[in-house]
Amino acid sequence: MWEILWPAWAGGVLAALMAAPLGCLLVWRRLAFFGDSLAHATLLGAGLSLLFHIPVWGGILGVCLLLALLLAGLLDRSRLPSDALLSLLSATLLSAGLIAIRFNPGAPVDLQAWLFGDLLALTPSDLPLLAGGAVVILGTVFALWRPLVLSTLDERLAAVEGVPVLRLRVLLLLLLALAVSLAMKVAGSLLITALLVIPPLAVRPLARQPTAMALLAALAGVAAVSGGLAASFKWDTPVGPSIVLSATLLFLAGRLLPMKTNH
Amino acid sequence: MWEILWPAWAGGVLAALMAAPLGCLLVWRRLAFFGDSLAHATLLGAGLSLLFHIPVWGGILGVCLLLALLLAGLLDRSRLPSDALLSLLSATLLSAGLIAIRFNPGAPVDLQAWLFGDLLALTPSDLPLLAGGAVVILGTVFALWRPLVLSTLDERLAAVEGVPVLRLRVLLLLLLALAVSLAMKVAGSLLITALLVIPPLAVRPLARQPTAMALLAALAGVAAVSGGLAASFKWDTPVGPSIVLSATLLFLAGRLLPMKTNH
Amino acid sequence: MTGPLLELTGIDWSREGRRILNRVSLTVQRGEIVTLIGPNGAGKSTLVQIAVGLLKPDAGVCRRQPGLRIGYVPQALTLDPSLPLTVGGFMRLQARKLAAADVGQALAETGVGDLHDRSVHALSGGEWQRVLLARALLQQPDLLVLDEPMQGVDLTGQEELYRLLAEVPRRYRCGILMVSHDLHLVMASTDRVICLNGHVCCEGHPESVTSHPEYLRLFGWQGSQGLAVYSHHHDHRHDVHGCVTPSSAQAGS
Amino acid sequence: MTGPLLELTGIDWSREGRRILNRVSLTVQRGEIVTLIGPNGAGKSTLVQIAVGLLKPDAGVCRRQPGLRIGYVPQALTLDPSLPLTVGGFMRLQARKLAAADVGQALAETGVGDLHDRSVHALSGGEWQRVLLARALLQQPDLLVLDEPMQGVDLTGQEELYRLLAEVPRRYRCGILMVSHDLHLVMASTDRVICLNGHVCCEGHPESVTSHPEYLRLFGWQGSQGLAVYSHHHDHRHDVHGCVTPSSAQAGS
Amino acid sequence: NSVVTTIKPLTLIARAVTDGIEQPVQLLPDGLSPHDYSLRPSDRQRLKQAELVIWVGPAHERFLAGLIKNGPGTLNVTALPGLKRLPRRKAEDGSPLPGSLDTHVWLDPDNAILIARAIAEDRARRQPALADRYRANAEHFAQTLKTAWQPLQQRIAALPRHEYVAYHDAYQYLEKSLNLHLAGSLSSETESRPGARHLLAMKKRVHERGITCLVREPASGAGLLQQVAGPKDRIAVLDEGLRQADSFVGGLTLLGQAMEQCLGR
Ligand SMILES: Nc1ncnc2c1ncn2[C@@H]1O[C@H](COP(=O)(O)OP(=O)(O)OP(=O)(O)O)[C@@H](O)[C@H]1O
Ligand SMILES: Nc1ncnc2c1ncn2[C@@H]1O[C@H](COP(=O)(O)OP(=O)(O)OP(=O)(O)O)[C@@H](O)[C@H]1O
Ligand SMILES: [Mg+2]
Ligand SMILES: [Mg+2]
Ligand SMILES: [Zn+2]
Repeated sequence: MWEILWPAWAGGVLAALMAAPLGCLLVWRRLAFFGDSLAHATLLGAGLSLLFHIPVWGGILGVCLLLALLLAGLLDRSRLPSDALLSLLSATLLSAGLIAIRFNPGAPVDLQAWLFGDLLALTPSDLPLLAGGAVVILGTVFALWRPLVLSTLDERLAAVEGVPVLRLRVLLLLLLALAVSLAMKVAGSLLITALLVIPPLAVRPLARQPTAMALLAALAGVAAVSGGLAASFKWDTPVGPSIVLSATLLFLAGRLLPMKTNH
Repeated sequence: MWEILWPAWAGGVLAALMAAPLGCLLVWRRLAFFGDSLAHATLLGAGLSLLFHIPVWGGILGVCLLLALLLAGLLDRSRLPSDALLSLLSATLLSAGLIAIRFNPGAPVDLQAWLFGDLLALTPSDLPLLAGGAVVILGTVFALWRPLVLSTLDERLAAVEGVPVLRLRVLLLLLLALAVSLAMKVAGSLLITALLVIPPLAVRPLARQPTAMALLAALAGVAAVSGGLAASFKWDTPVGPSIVLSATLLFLAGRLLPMKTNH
Repeated sequence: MTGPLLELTGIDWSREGRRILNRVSLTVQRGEIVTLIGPNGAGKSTLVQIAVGLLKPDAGVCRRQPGLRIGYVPQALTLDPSLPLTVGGFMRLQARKLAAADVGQALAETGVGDLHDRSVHALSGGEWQRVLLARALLQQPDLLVLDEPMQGVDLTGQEELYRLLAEVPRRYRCGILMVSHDLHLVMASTDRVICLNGHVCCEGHPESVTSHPEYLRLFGWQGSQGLAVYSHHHDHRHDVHGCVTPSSAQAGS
Repeated sequence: MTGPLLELTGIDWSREGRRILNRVSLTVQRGEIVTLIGPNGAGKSTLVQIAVGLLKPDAGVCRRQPGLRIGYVPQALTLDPSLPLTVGGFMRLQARKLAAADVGQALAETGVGDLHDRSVHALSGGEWQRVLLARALLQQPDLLVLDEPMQGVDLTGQEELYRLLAEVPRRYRCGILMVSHDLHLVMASTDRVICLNGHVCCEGHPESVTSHPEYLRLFGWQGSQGLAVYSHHHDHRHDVHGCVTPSSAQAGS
Repeated sequence: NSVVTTIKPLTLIARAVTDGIEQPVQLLPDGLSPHDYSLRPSDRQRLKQAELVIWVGPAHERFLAGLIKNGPGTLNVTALPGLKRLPRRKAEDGSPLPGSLDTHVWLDPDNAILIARAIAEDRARRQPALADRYRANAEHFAQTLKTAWQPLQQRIAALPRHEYVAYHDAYQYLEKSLNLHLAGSLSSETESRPGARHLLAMKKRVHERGITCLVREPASGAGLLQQVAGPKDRIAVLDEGLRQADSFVGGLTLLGQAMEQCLGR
């Protein structure tokens, strides 16, 4: 039992740790559906990789980076709401993918990316890649935390104070694309989206500082992964959905505890 | 030929007209992923309908209304970003649906059918229901347009001036749930989400008033449906994605035309 | 019509263990202007939000006349740029049906008559504040609640607008509850001043004083011993929007 | 170190067919305070945004000294409540590493020393403005750009803060570019005043005048003939946050 | 719990082979696509403890590819030597797509028998004591399937028309075995939806060639097929996943009979 459980747990924990600070930035910037959109875009990536005879993961990574860059550009130019722009890009890339595979029907592509990749299918040999990704991502975010938070707070103020806001925005979106596509393989698009968004929401009422929120979100994410895995073992429910639901329970608990102190 | 194309065109136009004012309110309120989330929730609806032996559309409509009510409540209480709350609800309901299905196997649920539903499958007999829905929705939105816009502008200001903001919010979300679940069956969630979000974004630079934006969005939606159907006929591409891409082209055209006059 | 428009009695409000309002009572009658003054963080905006029903008091009673129509100018109001809106459209965004002439007149009265077709997202700070005030007036409410309505309005404008406000209660038979820091301008047009600092520390009719020595005494309250004043020998006059009419061509100072 | 910190030459800026800035030129030297005055919609905020690089001029040159560090207080800044932040955290959110004592001192200087651990989302309007100013000062920038920094600050505070600002250029060897409508308070602490109204209509060193008759002449510019002044016979003194020290128990007026 | 299968058709075949000895366990619940699937701990445990995991292969169940290595203890059905394997076909003209594989291999009775025998051999190797019973079960399965299938083949051969139209091109193994002819499909398996031009072309083709049999899966295609069909044409629902069936032979013959009825007099 334990030899099945621990790689899944370790993988889930790595994903949760990686997701926590990125997820906070995501929520603050109102990009909560970034992971979802990325999952939609993978179809186009798969289609293009066939067209250009490159490996599938190359196509997918390429389209993920493309989405990040397009979004960074649109956010700069138009002052349209970020979620609507994301929705536009997501629908557009998915549609382009659907049309691409129409002209390319030999492709053995999945129409929908997996909602839940399989944590339980993780083997210890998958962990180094995940861990490496987590180190790179967390290291970068840690090193640039202050300017990232400041430009999230107000891009104009940050720009005046000499923060390279455009470059930071691109970097953040690229890191996110990297984290999501890395985690999507092992955890599935729904689970990684949930790990990005729900822990920050759950701990928001408890946090008074950005850093505290990121740390608490990491704790909440680890707790959700652990609780979800435990529940999954106890009641033999599917792992991915169980983790999502345990994160939602944390969110509800956080709502009920502090009744009056808003902000 | 025309006997297949015209119901598709009429259905698409009805969906676009219905979507235009609702979509504007959606974009202004930063709920762009509402349609997407509803599509995720349908799985739970299908699962529950099996459990309680009610027709599938009943279960789906029920879960859609549930999502609308939950969201209205959460938006009121917490001051968390609307897109993040939507993402939370979407992941939670989908996970609950997946778990429900595991305890309830047997029925083939085709998530993809909801995602890519087909306009070309429309027959003239489907149109009255759509038209009826459009009349109800457009009528309600028209009657309450001013208070809806005012409470979208600022809920606190509207509340002080005697607008029943909470009731309006619930009503708007219920109308949206109705419109999306109605349109999802014929057009698929991808297409209806795109029709809700992209036309308002496309015409934003041209509009100086809320009402003008809604009317222009209706025009853009009709143009996208017509253009997409034509493209689908010319290049034999799938209808839904073609309409989405033609809407995106309109968006790009709108970006390129007025270069300097922001706002 | 009888009885006060608004009556707050014994209002308490605490957050995070700090008592922000402490047994505050207040009434506003039809036809009068009540001004809340007090230092930053005194709880003026909180009290105003309780008065209009946006916050619930922890203790105490807030009684508004049944059917009371309120016109409200909050201390800060930011709009999402995704919603296109012209000034005229914003003015008309209210329950009452309006004649175009009324809209134009209300804007003209607050000095922004030429902004009717401009986008609200491109207004300057002072222009936006004037538009907000014009909209509140246009609603012909029973009670006008203004939280620092002159923020960012230029000095000429402030004086004009305070004079306008002073006429409003009689013109529309309404009451005004206002928050302001512009003591020197407020006092002229106010019927009652309430000095708030968590609790009501003093309250009363301002004496009508027209000449400058009194004014200096007000400054004296702030210990403005070292206050130096700039003399602007102006050689031209400005109207609010635009044209300068030079009386002698050169820039003077 | 030689040459001006900021030099704008012949700046033009138009939107929607209206020319908002018309050949505006401006320099700010190290050690001086330059104040922009002018009616609402004169283009002051636009000019300031061009100066800090947030807007690109249609014509003209904006030259900032290479490596110039700017501290900026915009006219309005709203924060998303999903991002938790205390005042202390906000102060520290900048490139430079800071000692805790510095943060405390900067806050104390703008009169909000006791707000260090409060959430920025729960501040009153004036408190937030003071925090913004404290943060800009804390950055020890080469150039401070303040767009109506005293909005919503109470009168006592305004006077204290203007006096503080007057010391800043010498203390930190920096320049200040400020927008303000508080003519009477600004003039005392300003080295140069630029009166803007689309174009620069007058510009010069303010005369140092300390006594009230000059002040009244300034008001006269606004045609304040009917201006009445309220005399506040104060029976107690307030400090910015809180305690009232009554000298006679009863509320006076 | 020593035999684990992934989907219903394989479960049914394995059940026939292991009849009276053991009960194969199916991993994916009926009706759930691999996209929506998420392993439960018990699934994982079963996979680990199984002596034999029978799966269609990486082209169909990609989520298992990383988890089970080919080798002893796994049976990749699509890799069986001797299996009839067909490439997928283009929706427009029915031409084969090089390098692709249609994974509905169980719809060919010969393939089903081959799979049954392969399962029997694998089980026999592990349980030499029961080898004869496994083999006998497999032969019995082969026999009943053939007996059920041959009359069907003959009846269908006697029908005047053998052309059908499918929503998804998912029945070509059945088609080959019954000597049918696909007049066209609305979309190939990986495409989501047909284009308008293709749909109209199909409608024309159905009309011109007098095709009266249209076939779709349970979950999808109802509306679009209705558009293509004439007023008197039949639309048959053929569950290629045999989700409602109790036995493989019963399920497959039911499909055959549905096809027979659809092709009509
Ligand atoms: N939700 C809250 N939680 C905690 N403290 C709060 C909250 N809202 C306001 N406060 C505090 O209550 C005090 C009063 O705030 P309020 O906005 O009423 O002040 P004000 O009198 O309007 O000040 P100003 O003149 O600066 O506008 C302030 O110190 C503020 O920080
Ligand atoms: N993006 C824009 N598009 C169109 N007009 C604009 C835009 N930005 C500013 N304006 C207009 O330009 C003029 C100058 O605006 P600005 O904000 O610079 O004024 P200001 O001098 O700061 O006024 P205030 O004292 O009210 O703050 C205003 O009339 C404003 O409406
Ligand atoms: Mg206030
Ligand atoms: Mg300004
Ligand atoms: Zn007092």
